[in-house]
Amino acid sequence: MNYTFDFAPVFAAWPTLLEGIMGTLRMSSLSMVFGLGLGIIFMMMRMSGRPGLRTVAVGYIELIRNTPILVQVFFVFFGMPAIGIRLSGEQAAILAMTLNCAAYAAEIVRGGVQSIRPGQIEAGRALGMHTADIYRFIVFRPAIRAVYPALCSQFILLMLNSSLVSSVSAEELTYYAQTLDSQTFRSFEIYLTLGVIYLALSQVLSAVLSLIGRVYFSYPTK
Amino acid sequence: MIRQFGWGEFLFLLEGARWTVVLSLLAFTVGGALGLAVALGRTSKWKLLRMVTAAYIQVFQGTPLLIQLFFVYFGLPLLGLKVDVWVALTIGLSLHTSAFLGEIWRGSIQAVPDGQSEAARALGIGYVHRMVDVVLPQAFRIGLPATISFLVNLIKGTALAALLGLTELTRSGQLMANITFQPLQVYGAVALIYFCICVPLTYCSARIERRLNAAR
Amino acid sequence: MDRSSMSDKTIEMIGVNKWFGPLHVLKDIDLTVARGEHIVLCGPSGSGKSTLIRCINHLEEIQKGAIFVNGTELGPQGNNADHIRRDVGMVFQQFNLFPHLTVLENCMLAQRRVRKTSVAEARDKAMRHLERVHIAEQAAKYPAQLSGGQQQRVAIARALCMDPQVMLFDEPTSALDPEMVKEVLDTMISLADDGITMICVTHEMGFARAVAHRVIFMDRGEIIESAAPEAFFSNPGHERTRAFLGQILNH
Amino acid sequence: MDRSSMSDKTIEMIGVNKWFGPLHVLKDIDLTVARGEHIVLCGPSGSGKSTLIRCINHLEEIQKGAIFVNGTELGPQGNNADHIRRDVGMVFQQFNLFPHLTVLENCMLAQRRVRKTSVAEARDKAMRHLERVHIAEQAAKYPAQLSGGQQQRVAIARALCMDPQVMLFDEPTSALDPEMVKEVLDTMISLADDGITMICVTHEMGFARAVAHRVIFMDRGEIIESAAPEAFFSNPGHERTRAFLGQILNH
Amino acid sequence: QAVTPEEIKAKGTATIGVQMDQFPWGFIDQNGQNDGFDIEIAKLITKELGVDVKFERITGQNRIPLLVNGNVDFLVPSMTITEERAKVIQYVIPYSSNDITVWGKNDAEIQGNDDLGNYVIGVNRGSAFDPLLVKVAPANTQIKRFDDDATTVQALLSGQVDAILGSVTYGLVINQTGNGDTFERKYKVADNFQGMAVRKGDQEMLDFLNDFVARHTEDGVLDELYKKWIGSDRAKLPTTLPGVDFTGKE
Ligand SMILES: Nc1ncnc2c1ncn2[C@@H]1O[C@H](COP(=O)(O)OP(=O)(O)OP(=O)(O)O)[C@@H](O)[C@H]1O
Ligand SMILES: Nc1ncnc2c1ncn2[C@@H]1O[C@H](COP(=O)(O)OP(=O)(O)OP(=O)(O)O)[C@@H](O)[C@H]1O
Ligand SMILES: [Mg+2]
Ligand SMILES: [Mg+2]
Repeated sequence: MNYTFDFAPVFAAWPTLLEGIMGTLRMSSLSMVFGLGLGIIFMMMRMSGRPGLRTVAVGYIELIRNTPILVQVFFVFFGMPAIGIRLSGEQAAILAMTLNCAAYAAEIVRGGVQSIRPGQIEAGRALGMHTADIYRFIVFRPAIRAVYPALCSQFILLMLNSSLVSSVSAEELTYYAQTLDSQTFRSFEIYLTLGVIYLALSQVLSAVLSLIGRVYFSYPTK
Repeated sequence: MIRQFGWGEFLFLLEGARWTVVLSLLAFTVGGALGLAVALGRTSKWKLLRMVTAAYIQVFQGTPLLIQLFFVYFGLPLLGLKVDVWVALTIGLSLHTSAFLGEIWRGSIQAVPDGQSEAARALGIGYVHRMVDVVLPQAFRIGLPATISFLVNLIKGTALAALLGLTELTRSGQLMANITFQPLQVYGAVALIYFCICVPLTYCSARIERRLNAAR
Repeated sequence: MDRSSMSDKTIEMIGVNKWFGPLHVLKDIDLTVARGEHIVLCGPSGSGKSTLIRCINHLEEIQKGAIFVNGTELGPQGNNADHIRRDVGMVFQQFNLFPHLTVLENCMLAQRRVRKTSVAEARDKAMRHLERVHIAEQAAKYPAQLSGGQQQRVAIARALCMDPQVMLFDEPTSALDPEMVKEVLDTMISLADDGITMICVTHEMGFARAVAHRVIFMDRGEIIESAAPEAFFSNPGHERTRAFLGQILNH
Repeated sequence: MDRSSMSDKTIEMIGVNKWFGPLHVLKDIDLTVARGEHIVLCGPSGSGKSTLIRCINHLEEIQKGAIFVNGTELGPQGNNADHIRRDVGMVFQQFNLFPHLTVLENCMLAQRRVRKTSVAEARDKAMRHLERVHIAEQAAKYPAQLSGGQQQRVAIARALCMDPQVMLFDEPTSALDPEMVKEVLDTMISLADDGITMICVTHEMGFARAVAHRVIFMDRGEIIESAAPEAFFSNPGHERTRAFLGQILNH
Repeated sequence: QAVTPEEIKAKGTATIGVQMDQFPWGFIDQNGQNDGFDIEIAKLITKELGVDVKFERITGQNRIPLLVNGNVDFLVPSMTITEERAKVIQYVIPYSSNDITVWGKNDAEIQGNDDLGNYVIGVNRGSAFDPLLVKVAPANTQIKRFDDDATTVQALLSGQVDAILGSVTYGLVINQTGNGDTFERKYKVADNFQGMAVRKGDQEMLDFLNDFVARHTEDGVLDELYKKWIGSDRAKLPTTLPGVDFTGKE
């Protein structure tokens, strides 16, 4: 091995990396929250009885799921100024990731809703409750619980994929790391550090998500 | 003279798309086989095997594919192991794929009711046939949607092979964008091609899903 | 209760027909249930018993005929369905408790959302009914922590919290372990003593003998026989009824 | 069958103990079953009935004691388990048919994989046993297309295809609709007539009266009472047995 | 791991790293073939060696690791010579130059480095422009970094940034996309000398390429090629730069 590792320039840049970590966390957590919300709306459209709504939702979901997030972020960032909407790199990244996350979340949550036994909905109806209330108070919690692991891994994937948004100058971890790379050429050290940080971030994220899950879904099941 | 984005440029993208397809097939076959092993390890009765595969999944699910590829291709030579691009891609993509599929399939295997494998055990059927004949066919059905949606992600994820110098679809798009300076048109076309590669998959999966559900 | 005094009709089904696709599951059903009457519905699997009672609170749509509950007509499109469901409680074979809510919350949810009752009032009423089915001490538990019999009693309490005038039971004991059947039947018998109107799909013939005013036998979507329990068991009028009784009583 | 002639021991459990974590579910079980003997096992929910019979074919490990089947000792680590499972058939409450295989394939799978029988032979034997449980005409269907009673009869045929010397039944009728109970019980009675050794967990006391040589009552992991059916029902020796019989016979 | 011209001759092919996303230095032509200034030079080198050429398409991100790991024999990368990079790889004397220029909206008042602080400036990250911009611009300058030249220029055209700092050849692009009226060349920031690169320690290879550049500067071949591709005259290039060793001896 004729390469000598030198982590000094990487560690010297820790404030930048920290800023990158914050950027990654900020952008991915906002997109998760908005994406889940929007995803639930698309899921309801997809499952609704109205063919029009259903077609729109299916079209949206398939369009987003089958094209790369990189392209999506490009269109938001470079394309939307043409119609007069100019978003900063970070705003564009959050919007694109939200749109992306929504499509996946819609499908995952739909799986959860379909796993709810019809008896649950019937019980709500037999008690005279309205459809909206039935979804809100009876269906959602068990449905999301049923698919929570899938949802969490989608979130983690989203966090990892957020590295792609650096291409529109959204300032997240990979962005700073690559900038650092172009200044120090310590590629191995930088990528190694980056790998460790992402691994740590995904562990922390999955711990936080499972904690949230444990609190929110604390009711026992058989 | 810079070029306009036209038919010839589109063909160039298609050429790149060929690699995308090859890479996806490669990742899915090798990674799929490895993923099955990981899933079986995760559901094994030996605690040690369960722990090892759990750690494997944690590590390879928890780090971006970009970084895995970087290390296989640029890192291993530092240890004196010079690897060919295709070897590196196979290793990198398979590690990534197997971790995700392993986890998805573990879930599906565990979702097959215990009664099924108990009934097989009660009939004296050994592990291999119990899995092949009884559990896996049922797990397949359960895991199909998640598998397809991962596969669709994987197809787009192979774009990272560009780091290793392979001009696949996304990289072709970047090259074209830098020649024509019309990124929106180029990336629009790139998205379209990805869409055409992925849609048959999601479509098939929806159909198989519907058929399996009807048969239930 | 004297049968002749039950002039007041709670439920009236007139010429009710229902299809599932090509399958004709209810054929010209005519049925009148008086206030306070207790009806036991039995018949072979697939004969349409569940479908019949599910039509009453519009969990299923009917294609022909008319259904009146307390004099309100239930339209085929489900107009008035919400109105009627408040008067009709239902208990399912699979209990269908909400697994993410405690026993108490299960009983409070519909009061809060449908009747817009205050929290305190809803809790009071829930506790009253939970006491009545002897399960008040489990109010803070989740359904999964209860035995099947306890779950079913909670389901009964949950329905009662809406002050229904009619209770529908769809095989309430058939998903229960043998020892738990009794505690649920006892609860139902005590309800019956209160004079509530009841339609119960069940094969517990002991229960039918004890509380039913009428036993109705269905087969292939039709009401074949309808008689007081003594007559029904001792001297069934139809061949099919006899065959059926032979099957379920003989083992 | 004359009890004294049953000197030949098929199953012998000696001082068997089992824990689930801290929970002691089987406490010093001693049980000897003679060749051709029919045993009915009953007791409250959670008393360890299922666990007991599942230990016999090593679906559960035991922590103390010894189990012999046909003279072969079943080691605690499950040595000989595959050997023993060939002699012991099992029928589950939930049928556990393989949903992705047809009825015929369900019956052929283990013959092909375990006994390495040829396809033709396996099919022959499968059809013979399917006929025996009167379901041969459904051979090409999938389990989901059958009623519960039919599924359970297929499950019995599937077990019989392995030519077991002992059949274990774990509440084979309790997931069934009332009318289907009879067809399954009839099938089991006809098996009993053939002289196969049977251990059956059930609360169908009519069945116990008809075919059992011995009824065993378990509570909290112990065998409380073991007697011939007449004695068991007419004059149970223990308070707990009496209380239990009171519960399940009284409604 | 070292390669020498002799070894390359023995192998019969030279593996050369070239950038293919740097119009007009290196790009892919209508027929899908590599073409451009760098490509012609690389072909000239292999012609002199008498071997076949195999192009390895490199990117700003992987070119240095590919060279260091021995995946390519040397680079003809239109890569700016910088002191930092010279610590990791061995540069050959400059063979071309590319004035580093600021392009901006007509109404952006940028005359010199100090004005950059008032605007949002885009730059191609991974290129040598990025560290340079950091160095010359006031500390409060808002810098937006993009993946490659195309997206950097696109960021200017779509108004996401007010000005960009980079190659003089961006002007070709801005004009040809029909935006010549809205954007203009602001000022030249610095010279930018570009060099081929070999691994540290590949002394024979270095000597060969140094000689190659010197000879063809002499005979005007490089000038001719530069004129053909870049459209302007090639400046007179230095053979020494502060902080960078071209001899491989220090
Ligand atoms: N949602 C449905 N779609 C199509 N057919 C249905 C549906 N629900 C019930 N059926 C059919 O309608 C018929 C009557 O069903 P129903 O559930 O009312 O019978 P049941 O008398 O309650 O039987 P069981 O005792 O098995 O509960 C059956 O043949 C059944 O298969
Ligand atoms: N896998 C397990 N892990 C932990 N505890 C278990 C497990 N299986 C059974 N038990 C517990 O062991 C005890 C005996 O269970 P078992 O299933 O043998 O009872 P049973 O007599 O068959 O009851 P039932 O009539 O309800 O089927 C119960 O308290 C049960 O909760
Ligand atoms: Mg029913
Ligand atoms: Mg049991």
